Amino acid sequence: MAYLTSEPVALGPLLESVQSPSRGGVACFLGTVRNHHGGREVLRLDYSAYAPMAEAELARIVAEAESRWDVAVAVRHRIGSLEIGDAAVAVAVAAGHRDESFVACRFVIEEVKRRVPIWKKEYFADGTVEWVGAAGQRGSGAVV
Amino acid sequence: MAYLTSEPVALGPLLESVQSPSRGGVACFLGTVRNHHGGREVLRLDYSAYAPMAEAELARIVAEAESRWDVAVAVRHRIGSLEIGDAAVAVAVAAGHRDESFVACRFVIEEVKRRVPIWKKEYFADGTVEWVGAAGQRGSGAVV
Amino acid sequence: MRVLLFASYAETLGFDSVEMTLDSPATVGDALERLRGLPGGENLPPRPLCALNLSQATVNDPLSGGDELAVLPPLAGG
Amino acid sequence: MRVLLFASYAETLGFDSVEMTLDSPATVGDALERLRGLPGGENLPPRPLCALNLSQATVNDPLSGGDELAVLPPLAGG
Repeated sequence: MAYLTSEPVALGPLLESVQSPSRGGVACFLGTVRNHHGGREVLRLDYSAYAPMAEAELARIVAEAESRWDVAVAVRHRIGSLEIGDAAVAVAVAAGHRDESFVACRFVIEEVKRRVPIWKKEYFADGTVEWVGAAGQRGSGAVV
Repeated sequence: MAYLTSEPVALGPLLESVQSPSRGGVACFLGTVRNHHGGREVLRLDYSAYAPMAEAELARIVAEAESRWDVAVAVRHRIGSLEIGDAAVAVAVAAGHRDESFVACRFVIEEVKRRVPIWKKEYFADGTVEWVGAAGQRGSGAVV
Repeated sequence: MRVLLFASYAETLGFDSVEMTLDSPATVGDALERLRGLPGGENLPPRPLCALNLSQATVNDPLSGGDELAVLPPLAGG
Repeated sequence: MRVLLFASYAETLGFDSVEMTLDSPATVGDALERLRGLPGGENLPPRPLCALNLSQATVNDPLSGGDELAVLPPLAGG
């Protein structure tokens, strides 16, 4: 149960956890906080989660990916206050065949965005603060 | 001219070279040496290259990806003697939108395999030594 | 049963957790109707995303005493 | 002009670089024919991948004095 973390997220530990001598390809994705959204300058983001459900959904996504493809999956999502450039989410998928690693990595990040109860509050340079998606915006921010 | 290297290859330096505050998604691929090929146990691989052409092709692939999509691309390919688990090739692609980062990352690794003059010699546990692809084998090994 | 609110919904209603007692049999929809009667509750969308005991739920799902119902604003992870 | 061989082709012919003089006008195909006449050259495939001055070439491409022609076994990078 360490899919959510308030510590910085990096690919290194995820790579180490999925690599093995029989798996020759690792596809990864790192989503970081961008300095703009909808044409406005963003200063920082606060991520919050319904933590027990987020952990459960992330575990289900990993299990689904590992049952659909012959892959090993690692994923982490950071919560708390993030600065521009900070990594919010990291995914690493190791496979014997690179096609599977790419397909499964894409699946994981899409499902994370679609299913995991995480929200982000954007702090704009103009002083406004908005929950992403709350006012009919398209969900955006770090992973885009 | 640092696409080929005889030093260990890792994603970290590539990530740093492509990330920027305006690019929120980075897709990566790491191809490592597997311990098997065609049902036989592999002990290690020797990679060699037609270095000036390999550098030129890698530069062309990067330029093509960066002109087709709004992305920043980094790629490294190791040559020399590699052990099981060593990374042979690493690709990192940063983009404003994750779809572009995945598509461009996949493009780069496919073109690397298709166009870059690099060869590998496999040393099998049974004592045999073979050039991959030379005897009508499918090219395989690290990236699969 | 306990009802949890998150992010913009918690701000709109001014709380993030409330103990709620509904006449049985009750559904997720009944709990949402009760929330809509509270100050700020009129801002909830017609069909908000809900989770019952950590799994996604629909308005017709039945509720019982020990349940945890979460009302979830549009997800924005990643 | 210089002809370079790599990997399995260099092993098959026993050298990785040779200076070659061909009657002009000459093509990539002429250089390949000359290679095929050398010991081990009969093992070259009918249409090996070739590069002329670092770009992929075809058998009909013309050659001139300062050219670098490389004969490339099936690529196996990655």
